Amino acid sequence: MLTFIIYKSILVLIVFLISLGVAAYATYGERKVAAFMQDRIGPDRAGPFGIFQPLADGLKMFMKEEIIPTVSNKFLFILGPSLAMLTALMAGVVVPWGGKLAIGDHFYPLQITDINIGILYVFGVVSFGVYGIMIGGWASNNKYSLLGALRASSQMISYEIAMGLAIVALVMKTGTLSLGEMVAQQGTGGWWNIVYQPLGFLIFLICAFAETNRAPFDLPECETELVGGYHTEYSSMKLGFYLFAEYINIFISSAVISTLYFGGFNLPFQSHIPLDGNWLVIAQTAFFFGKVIFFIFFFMWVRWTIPRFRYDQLMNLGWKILIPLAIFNILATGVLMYALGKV
Amino acid sequence: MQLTNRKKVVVKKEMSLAEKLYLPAITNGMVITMKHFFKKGATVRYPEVKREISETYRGQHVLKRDEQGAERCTACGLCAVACPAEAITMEAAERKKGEETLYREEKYAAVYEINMLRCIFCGLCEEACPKEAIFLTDRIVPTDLKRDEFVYGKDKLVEDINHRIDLSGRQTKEVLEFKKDKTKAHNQTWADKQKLLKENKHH
Amino acid sequence: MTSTSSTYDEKQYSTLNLGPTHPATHGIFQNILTMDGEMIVDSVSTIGYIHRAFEKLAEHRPYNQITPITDRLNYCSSPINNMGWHMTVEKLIGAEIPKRAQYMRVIIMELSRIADHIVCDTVIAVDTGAMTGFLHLFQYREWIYEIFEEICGARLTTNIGRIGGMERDFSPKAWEKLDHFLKNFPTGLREFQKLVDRNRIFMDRTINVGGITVDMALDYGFTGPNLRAAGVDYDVRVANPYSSYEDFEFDIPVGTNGDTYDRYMVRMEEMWQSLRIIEQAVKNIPDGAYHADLPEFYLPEKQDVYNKMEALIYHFKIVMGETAVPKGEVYHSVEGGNGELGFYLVSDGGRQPFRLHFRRPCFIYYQAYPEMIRGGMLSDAILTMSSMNVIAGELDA
Amino acid sequence: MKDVIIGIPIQWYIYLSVALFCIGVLGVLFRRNAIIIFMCVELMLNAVNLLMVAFSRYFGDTSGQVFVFFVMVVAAAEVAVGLAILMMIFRNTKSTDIDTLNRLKW
Amino acid sequence: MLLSQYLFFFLSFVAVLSALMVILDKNPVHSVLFLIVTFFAIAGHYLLLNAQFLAVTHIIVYAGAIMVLFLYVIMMLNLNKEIEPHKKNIPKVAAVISAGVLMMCLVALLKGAEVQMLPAARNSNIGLVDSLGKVLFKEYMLPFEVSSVLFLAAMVGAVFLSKKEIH
Repeated sequence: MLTFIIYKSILVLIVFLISLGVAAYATYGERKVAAFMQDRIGPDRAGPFGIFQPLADGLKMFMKEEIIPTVSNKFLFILGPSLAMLTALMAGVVVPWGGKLAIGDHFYPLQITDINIGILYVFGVVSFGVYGIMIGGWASNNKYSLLGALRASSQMISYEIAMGLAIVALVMKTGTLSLGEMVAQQGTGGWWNIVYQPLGFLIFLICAFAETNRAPFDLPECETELVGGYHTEYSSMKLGFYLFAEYINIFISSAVISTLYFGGFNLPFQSHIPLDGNWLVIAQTAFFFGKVIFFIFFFMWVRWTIPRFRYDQLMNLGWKILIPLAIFNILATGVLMYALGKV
Repeated sequence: MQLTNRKKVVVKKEMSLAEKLYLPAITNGMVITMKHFFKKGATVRYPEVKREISETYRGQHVLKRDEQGAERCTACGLCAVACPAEAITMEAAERKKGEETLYREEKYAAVYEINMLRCIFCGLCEEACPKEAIFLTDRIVPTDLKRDEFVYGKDKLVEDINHRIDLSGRQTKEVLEFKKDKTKAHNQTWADKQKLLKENKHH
Repeated sequence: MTSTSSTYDEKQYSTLNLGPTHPATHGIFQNILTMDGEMIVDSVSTIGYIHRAFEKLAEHRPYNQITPITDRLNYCSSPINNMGWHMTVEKLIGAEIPKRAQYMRVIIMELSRIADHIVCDTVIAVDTGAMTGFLHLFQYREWIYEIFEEICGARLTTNIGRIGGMERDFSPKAWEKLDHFLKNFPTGLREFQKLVDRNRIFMDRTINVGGITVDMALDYGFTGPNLRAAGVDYDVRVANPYSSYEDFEFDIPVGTNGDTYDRYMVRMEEMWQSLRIIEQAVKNIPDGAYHADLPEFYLPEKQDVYNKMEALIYHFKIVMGETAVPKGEVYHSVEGGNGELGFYLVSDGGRQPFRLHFRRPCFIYYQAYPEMIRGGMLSDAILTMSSMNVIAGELDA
Repeated sequence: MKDVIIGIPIQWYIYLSVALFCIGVLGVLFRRNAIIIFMCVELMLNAVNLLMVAFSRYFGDTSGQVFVFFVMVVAAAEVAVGLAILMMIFRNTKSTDIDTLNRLKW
Repeated sequence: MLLSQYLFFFLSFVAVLSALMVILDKNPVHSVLFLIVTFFAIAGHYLLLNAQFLAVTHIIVYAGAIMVLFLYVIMMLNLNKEIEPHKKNIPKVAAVISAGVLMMCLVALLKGAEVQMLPAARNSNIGLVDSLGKVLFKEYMLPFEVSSVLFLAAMVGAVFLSKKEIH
């Protein structure tokens, strides 16, 4: 029992630190990616190639003067970024980061907990994530912040529906809500789910962009219209929390996308690879992170390429295109499964 | 409305099916950005590498000295009059005996100040100067923290006698040709004049 | 609270200060928007935040010292302003400018028109959220600035040329840079258009946004790309040619209903037409003097100033602003980056203008702004503003 | 006394539900802001839901939980319509005070 | 005491306290936030009762959607403390008394009630998706479909209501 708790605590700590680390380096990555795409160099002063830039940024965030507007609601003003950070960090619990490590006689799965409704848990956490933005935006007592908060809440609620419907089709195919089991299914014999659910993947991907408030759906914070959106009034580490939460969200959604549609930690042609035991587990974990990093890169790639939607167009896309498409996807999945005798 | 026969409507607002689907255009754009990802950046790493600045650049001023090291400025005040920003102030003084190697003409600027916060670097002072005394260079005025520090006096403006600034690139071919002609009064330094005087006495 | 026939009372609406310092007001000017949620019910525009009294300032300066002031009108295309001012004074004194100088002016003006349109079009893209194309095209703007630097010594506030012609001939390096630019810019521009033009998100954002009808545009006094976007092919270069523009072949791009997409596309096409003009000018540029023979207005050569009494006298007279200018009044206008840039000059024969008025196109566009954004959304207002290319320097002269 | 789960008798859940329900009732009577009253109604529904889940567990019968689903559906529908009505009322009266609504006109 | 008892008391304490704060706090936004806390405590109870699926659904529906709507409306109407109308004390006292009486009645009523345990009980897996889904789609098929129609009606109604008046 005690070893179990210690092992879980260590795992939680590792996932926590990795989330923070990846988020920190995602800020660096974002700047570098943007720079390369725009024929620039990007940060290159702190350390070789600027790799200590996140540390410098973090230090700066901590040292900066903290400004809390006098007319704001102080408690909620502080609660906002904290909630954003909290919900961002919570979703990593159910993601299977790798197979089972064998140490001595014991097996240690690289997943904090494999609850049988894992995907619903992720969904619940995501649906709760909007509060951080809403509360922060409202408590700032600034009209731009308020507009950002209102945009964020309606956008996230609208896209949750399409996202949920996309997942429904996937769940019909896999027959389970547990992420661990989904990965296992994709590992043994079957193709990755992207082959079965290309449309569902596309819808899920678009909704993931919307849920993480990334371009082309970065309306809540779009700097050319709302100055800074919900975090206009924030400064110092509270602003840092908001930015961090966004990158952690990207990290987690990349991990979830890889898990759901790209075979999780499975290697392609896994049965032909002459690796076994812990080496395989390590290779799998590394490959999983490779996939995650690719998707993080993809998020950035899209952001630095396309313009953003307008509020009403965003709603039209969500309600009039994505939701009908997702329903059609469910229908098609059902019909196909029935036709192939899988039911 | 038609005013000329050169009119050309350039806008097509109907979208084709492929354009309506969002994705082709987005993919297209992503291919373009990816091409740039592997292209060499256009950035110049400034403090280490400096961009090649043209010879005609209008940067920080310099007050020139002649070949002997005497200041060329004769405090005629044309530059101050020409300055649209009224950034130049000067006080003239008369050259005393023994100062011939310091000042080229009998009158010189005892105080010469340019307020770099007022200056708009239009180059009119350089155009106005009939004595080849003030030039703008390809140097950039450094930043500072205090307003006072931006009022550049002669200590900062007059060129260092040991580190001459080559400005031949700013001058036209005709001027450079003309300057070789030592018989013209403009091109004679004080030493040249003394030599000439001596030669005249001999004759 | 003026125009809407609402049954709700005004407590419903909120007031939003768009500006004076807002990321989308590229310059300092203010809009007080009355909003119903995200919809704009009404707006009041405020100007004057960077008013510098240029007209009055100019009335206390000799003619050649006014050129640096015109730099700061539309600072995205200052050479056009400089040239426009020179041509106005030349018109007053009745000077004849050699063909070569005129062609050189055309090249510089068209280059600065491209620079101006690059700024406007890429900034429209930036305001829709597409940042990357902006930086791709800005490299070419840098090249244009380098050409300016080679010609006159400065990049932004150029103070290029003099009354009577150019201050110096194009150096071999300037020609080299110009060739380099002409060879490479089409590729870059085409790439940017591929990135932005037909992207549905961009089209949805801009089509039927901030439109203006021909009648309304003419009533307000629109000119330039913003009028052409509404469908009127009015271009000062064709309607009232100056500086040998009648020698060149080019089309006048027009839009259909004056919305943001039209304004964007018209500017895009104008860059191509400017390239055409520059190519023709480079090909056909005649030899000869680069300035007119105007001893009373054009500064004499330096070697003459150093050596010849007469030249020195003229030099002093010109610099001190003591040359006599004929009495009279002239109006001269050029096709600026943003529209008809006019100079109304009244001279009483003194060393300074008696009265000088700049006709700044932005000032006129900005009056129509509240009417154009009414009923739209906040995002539309921002795109309308950037596509009209309201530049604060030109707004408050 | 029999336990729902180890160590917790069913009575405890009954008392908890009663307490939450009564707080909801108190809120409805106590407050005059229509939105808060609305929220108190949600609280009452949830108290009932909790009891139903507890009984479902106690009897090992799934129907109780299924019923909770239907309550959620009704609650969601009610909120959507109710808040829309409240918005309209606010637009017209500039207030969400129920005492101004008892005239049924404005 | 057992771990489950500790959990029960903790969750109950949080639920009741925040439920009280919902009705006592003057600021509507605070009320909403306290109600969310209450819902989380109730979700905790569901987990304790091994109704995992219901717990997550509860959070998604209540915390993720319904309360966001409340918060959205409050923010949009910009309801602050000042808008909260003042009330005389007599109705307040009456409200407290009547609610208290109701509570006393209910407790007294339920205190003596003996709940019979059914023989087939104590299947701890009833809260899982499998068993719930089977019951929902087999026995409760018609109510399920009817509820979806109800939802649709509510959606249409909400959209219709919130449309601006047409002049």
